[in-house]
Amino acid sequence: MDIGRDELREMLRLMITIRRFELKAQELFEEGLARGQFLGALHSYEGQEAVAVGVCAHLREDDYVLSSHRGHGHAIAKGAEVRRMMAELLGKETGISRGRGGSMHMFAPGIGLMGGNGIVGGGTPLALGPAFAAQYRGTDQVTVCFFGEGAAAQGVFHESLNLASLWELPVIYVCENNLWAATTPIADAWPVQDLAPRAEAFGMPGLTVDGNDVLAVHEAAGEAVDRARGGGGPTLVEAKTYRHRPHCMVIPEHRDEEEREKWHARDPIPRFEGRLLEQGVLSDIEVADLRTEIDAELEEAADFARESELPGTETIHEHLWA
Amino acid sequence: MDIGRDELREMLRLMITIRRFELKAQELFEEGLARGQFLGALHSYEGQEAVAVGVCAHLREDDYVLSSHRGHGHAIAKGAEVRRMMAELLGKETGISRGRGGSMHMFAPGIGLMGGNGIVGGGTPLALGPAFAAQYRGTDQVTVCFFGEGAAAQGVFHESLNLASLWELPVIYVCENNLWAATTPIADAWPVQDLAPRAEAFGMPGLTVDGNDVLAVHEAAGEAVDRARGGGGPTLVEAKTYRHRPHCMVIPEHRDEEEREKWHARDPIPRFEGRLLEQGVLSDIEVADLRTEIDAELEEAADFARESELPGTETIHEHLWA
Amino acid sequence: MRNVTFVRALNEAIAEEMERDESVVLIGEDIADCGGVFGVTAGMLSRFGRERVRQTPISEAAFTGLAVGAAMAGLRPVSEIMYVDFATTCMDQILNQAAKLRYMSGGQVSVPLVIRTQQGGGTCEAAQHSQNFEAIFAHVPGLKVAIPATPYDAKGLLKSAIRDDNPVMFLEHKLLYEEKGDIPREEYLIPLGEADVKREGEDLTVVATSLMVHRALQAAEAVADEISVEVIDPRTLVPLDLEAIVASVRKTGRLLVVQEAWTSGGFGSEIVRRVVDECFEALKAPPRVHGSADVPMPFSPPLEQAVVPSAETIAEAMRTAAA
Amino acid sequence: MRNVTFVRALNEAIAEEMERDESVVLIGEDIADCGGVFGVTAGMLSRFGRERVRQTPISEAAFTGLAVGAAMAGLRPVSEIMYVDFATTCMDQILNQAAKLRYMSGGQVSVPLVIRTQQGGGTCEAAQHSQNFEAIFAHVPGLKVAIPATPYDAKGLLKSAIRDDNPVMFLEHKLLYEEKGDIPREEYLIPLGEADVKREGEDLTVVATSLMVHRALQAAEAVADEISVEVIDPRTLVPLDLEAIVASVRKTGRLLVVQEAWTSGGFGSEIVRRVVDECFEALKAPPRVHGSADVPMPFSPPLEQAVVPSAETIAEAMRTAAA
Ligand SMILES: Cc1ncc(C[n+]2csc(CCOP(=O)(O)OP(=O)(O)O)c2C)c(N)n1
Ligand SMILES: Cc1ncc(C[n+]2csc(CCOP(=O)(O)OP(=O)(O)O)c2C)c(N)n1
Ligand SMILES: [Mg+2]
Ligand SMILES: [Mg+2]
Repeated sequence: MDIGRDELREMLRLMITIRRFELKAQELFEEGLARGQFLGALHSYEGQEAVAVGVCAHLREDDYVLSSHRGHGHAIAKGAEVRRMMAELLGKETGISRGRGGSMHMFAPGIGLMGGNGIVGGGTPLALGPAFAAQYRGTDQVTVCFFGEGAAAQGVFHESLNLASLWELPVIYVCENNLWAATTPIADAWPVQDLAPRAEAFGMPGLTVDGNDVLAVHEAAGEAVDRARGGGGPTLVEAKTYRHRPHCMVIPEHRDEEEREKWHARDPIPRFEGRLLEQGVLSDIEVADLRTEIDAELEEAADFARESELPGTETIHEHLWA
Repeated sequence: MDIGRDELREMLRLMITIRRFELKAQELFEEGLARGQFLGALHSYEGQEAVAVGVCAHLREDDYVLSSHRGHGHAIAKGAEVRRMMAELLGKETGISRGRGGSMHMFAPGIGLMGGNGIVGGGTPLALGPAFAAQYRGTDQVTVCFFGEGAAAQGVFHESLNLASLWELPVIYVCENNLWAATTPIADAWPVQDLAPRAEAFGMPGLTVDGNDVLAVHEAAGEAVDRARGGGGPTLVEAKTYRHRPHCMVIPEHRDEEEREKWHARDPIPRFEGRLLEQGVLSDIEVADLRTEIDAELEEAADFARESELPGTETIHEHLWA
Repeated sequence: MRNVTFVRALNEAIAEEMERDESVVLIGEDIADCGGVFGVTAGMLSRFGRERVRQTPISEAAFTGLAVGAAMAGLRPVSEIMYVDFATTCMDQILNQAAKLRYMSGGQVSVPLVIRTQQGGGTCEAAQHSQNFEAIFAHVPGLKVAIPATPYDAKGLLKSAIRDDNPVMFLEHKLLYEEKGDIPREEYLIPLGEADVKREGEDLTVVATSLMVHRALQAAEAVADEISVEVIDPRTLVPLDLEAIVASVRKTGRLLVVQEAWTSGGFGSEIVRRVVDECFEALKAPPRVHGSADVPMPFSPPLEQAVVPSAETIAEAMRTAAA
Repeated sequence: MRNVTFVRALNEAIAEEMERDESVVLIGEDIADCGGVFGVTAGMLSRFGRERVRQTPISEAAFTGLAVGAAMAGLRPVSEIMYVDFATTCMDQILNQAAKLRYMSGGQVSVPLVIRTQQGGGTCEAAQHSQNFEAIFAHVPGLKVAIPATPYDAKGLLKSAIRDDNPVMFLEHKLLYEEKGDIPREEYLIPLGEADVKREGEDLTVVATSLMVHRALQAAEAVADEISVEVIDPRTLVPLDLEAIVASVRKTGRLLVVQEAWTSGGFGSEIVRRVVDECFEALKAPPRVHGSADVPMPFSPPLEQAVVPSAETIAEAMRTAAA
């Protein structure tokens, strides 16, 4: 593989950080429940880390990402501050969206993170915007839109593919096909088992990739990002993956054991880590250090979140108007 | 061709009736203007007669049609009373929708005409309904949805294809591709020049047919209707055609002379009529009689429309609630 | 009488109507296998089968359009939009199609459709999962709007809505599903368009809906020794039982409308308009509306609480309105 | 001063702002080659080129979403929805995205977007081409709402809307495009949130918007010898210049709101609510709203005319309100 050691290490670091972030997030959520405080819909990205990391590895700080309701991984991979994300989950003033957005609405425009979305498919037309702005200004910025296979049933997604293709916009649509939309299996949503034909029907390339193999994702995304940056227009990438957790904290597990085990065996983190060790890119000690480093960062982030102030109720009217 | 003489004559009769209906409609519209009365958006079906007639030839009275803003041809082909359609254009109580709907909203549920639509693409999800009802009740009724190539850019159209395919609904989507959406050429709307690939991307058959050849339309529609009736699910049919008139009465012509001449040379009516004469299905006299018969019917219809009463203003609240 | 939860009452209403009428079918996201994310359709799949309990892809526009078309064709679909916020993705099917088809056809078709959804804040789900849109639906002619506050009302109104030949927006509240209340053992219906006096009083008429009925009753209790508050729940906004409201205002001379929707341009403003139109002379004080602050719902727990009317802020509003 | 049509005034506003600011781009259906079906963007293509005048497929949701996203990225799109009725196909982009993104992000992003569209009846285009949705947009926090009645107001408000850093719903009227009026030769702007007194009077305050301003002025003339009517045009509903309205009501003691939107649940009800809230004691008679009948717009010409307020019915309403 033609990826440098530091970049490989960084990809592994981000994947583990996402995984650990979700564990901490659940811890904080449960602390909330213990206080009788329900902290909203929390959608875990565990299991899908390879997608966000493999894609965002190609992005510059001035590239854009439109995220979904399951967006923690996208934010971390795009370079968001973990401590401010954690504070957001508790609705603190120090949160990445000043506590106004919560888990589904993390914004960091300074690094091109243009927000998650509570509306399934809601990000797909928004993503056309920064892409159009870049094209209009003649910059080589690209925009990535992450969404799930459930969102691919939304009409606006198709309108967006059509317009992206027609105007050759520098946008990459990344479908994270984790086989389930809440409690609805893909068999009840997709009459055809791949998304690529839809892309082709709109005249844009469609790639299908193993979403649990970060290097495979990295390769496909690289092709798509290069095309967009080079003025070659949009690409649709479907990454086949799986979420390890139930749809969100409050919805009970509904997927059968067997399926879950099958996918856990393909967990993207051990797969990637094993490969790096095998090929001597990293040593056991280096990986251990990495994990300690990450754990420390997340402990600190959780404390920062816990200790930060809540916004004052007198501020409810702030941030509405520019 | 394996179509009986009477049916062929009936198809020609309907095509000419549609053509003449539109001419009368424009006459009435201009009479209105002369009175200082603007009678709304009038969208002529002239040039596309082969599509409605070729498709509806396969439909029974208990089959359903969901029409568009350009729906006069669909209504006539489905068997609507021409005089009541004419009265509708003048907003008369005797109109097919009691004057409440006008040109874009002609309803005759008794013959399965479930209305035109003022919203481009608006009929595409509605069509799933009667199709679902038929499937649920176990009847072999089919539903046809007519829409333009411009409507094919609407998200809801894609949601509808997806659901129709997924649930194997007895619905036929007929795209009348007349190359223009108001003043927007298809080149500014479709990145790919055929619609069939979109159908296939949703796992349903997509057919492309010469929309100015009523027999070609008849054949393709026959295949689609048989499939739907037999429980084989939906089909998407794209009929390539052309409208002879500007988008509607008030919008000036914007299409170049050459393109228009090319298509006028392929006018579906002379084409079909010539073929029937050539093959001796009909004689010159029979065709002449047919035209006289149709002219008489439309004269009568126009008089009926002119002479009918307008609804009383005290009735504005009627027909809102069941 | 039986004491049941709101969600149970809805579930019974649906099951009873499905038993009664073959033409009733269920359509929506996640309604089959898990019985709906709020459990309203729990058990329907095993009881009525996949033919009648149709779980859809995430395509609100398509399945709402399907439901409208199926209703035109004679079925009585009960569709579920998981959160009212998502109705923005099928507004054409609701406002331009369902609401207008009958009128545009000159009365030839009807749309016997119930669109169930749930509204409101209180779960820290932020701006796109906490809205209240009753004012939007009630503004567009052709839609009936039901917005029940108790298990008893929920069951009786839903059964009537399903039997109604017009499209009905049936607006539940996410915080009320576990609320308990008594309902009769025998079948009953509540006609659309009949208000219910939830508490009698002499000094101030409070019109409240959905969750706000409960908070208004708490507040009425809290101010009981200062003000005798009458709490009226219209239960449906279209049709609206204006007579009941006006009769109460004629008695008390004072009006406060409490709604969870944004104060500005909510249905409370419409109630104020109709009341001043009908019995201005009977008003001893300015009629008021107490609703949510005019901002998108913030995620942060204390902010969310500060945005929505509470028993405390309602009590304050009662004192102002009664002054 | 120059005497120009409403459509010309809008056209000049757009052209001036595009000259002034490279980041202003136009997006919509049929806006380039034919200059928009109502001609508002006529000449823009030849003047500013295809890069800045983007004609779209019939995909309101996609191009509105694009405009919102482009605004977040720093452009100032002016998009056109051909008829407000079609906004139902992109309500998510308007109500859930444009209106909320800034707040949800804690003020980090802004959406400097103008969505132009046109409303109203009068052309026999029936129920899906004749609606008035200002009450819907004004109810949802985060959207500014402009609804001009004259060429002068249209130009000055549109220029301000384009320079505003918030999403603005700019609501034109299909019957006003050919209306003529004087505008200054030199550049001018009209701030959002300033009402204009279109006619001064002593006995009755009439608040009217869009086409209804003209009909209210005709009616005021017709009743001039019975009633001295003051006609106020708020020009924007969000922000609303309540002070101007209240000041007038304090003077006249009477209020009539005239709107083309359906009477029930329209913005007129909100104006009544705020006026009774602010100056109930100043009211000598019940404040009234005169709007369209609560029905989908019928196609039939005499029915359409009967549904919408006319100078005659407004004059009648003035007599009632002044009684
Ligand atoms: C328009 C809309 N419909 C429904 C929902 C409720 N909802 C939230 S997440 C979700 C499932 C989404 O599935 P998918 O797109 O595959 O993403 P995943 O959760 O699998 O990551 C649903 C139905 C919503 N938020 N928005
Ligand atoms: C949602 C929506 N957007 C825009 C319009 C305005 N409009 C009416 S007809 C039309 C063109 C439709 O083109 P097409 O679907 O190809 O049908 P055709 O007119 O060519 O028969 C447009 C843009 C509309 N009625 N509805
Ligand atoms: Mg999924
Ligand atoms: Mg066309």
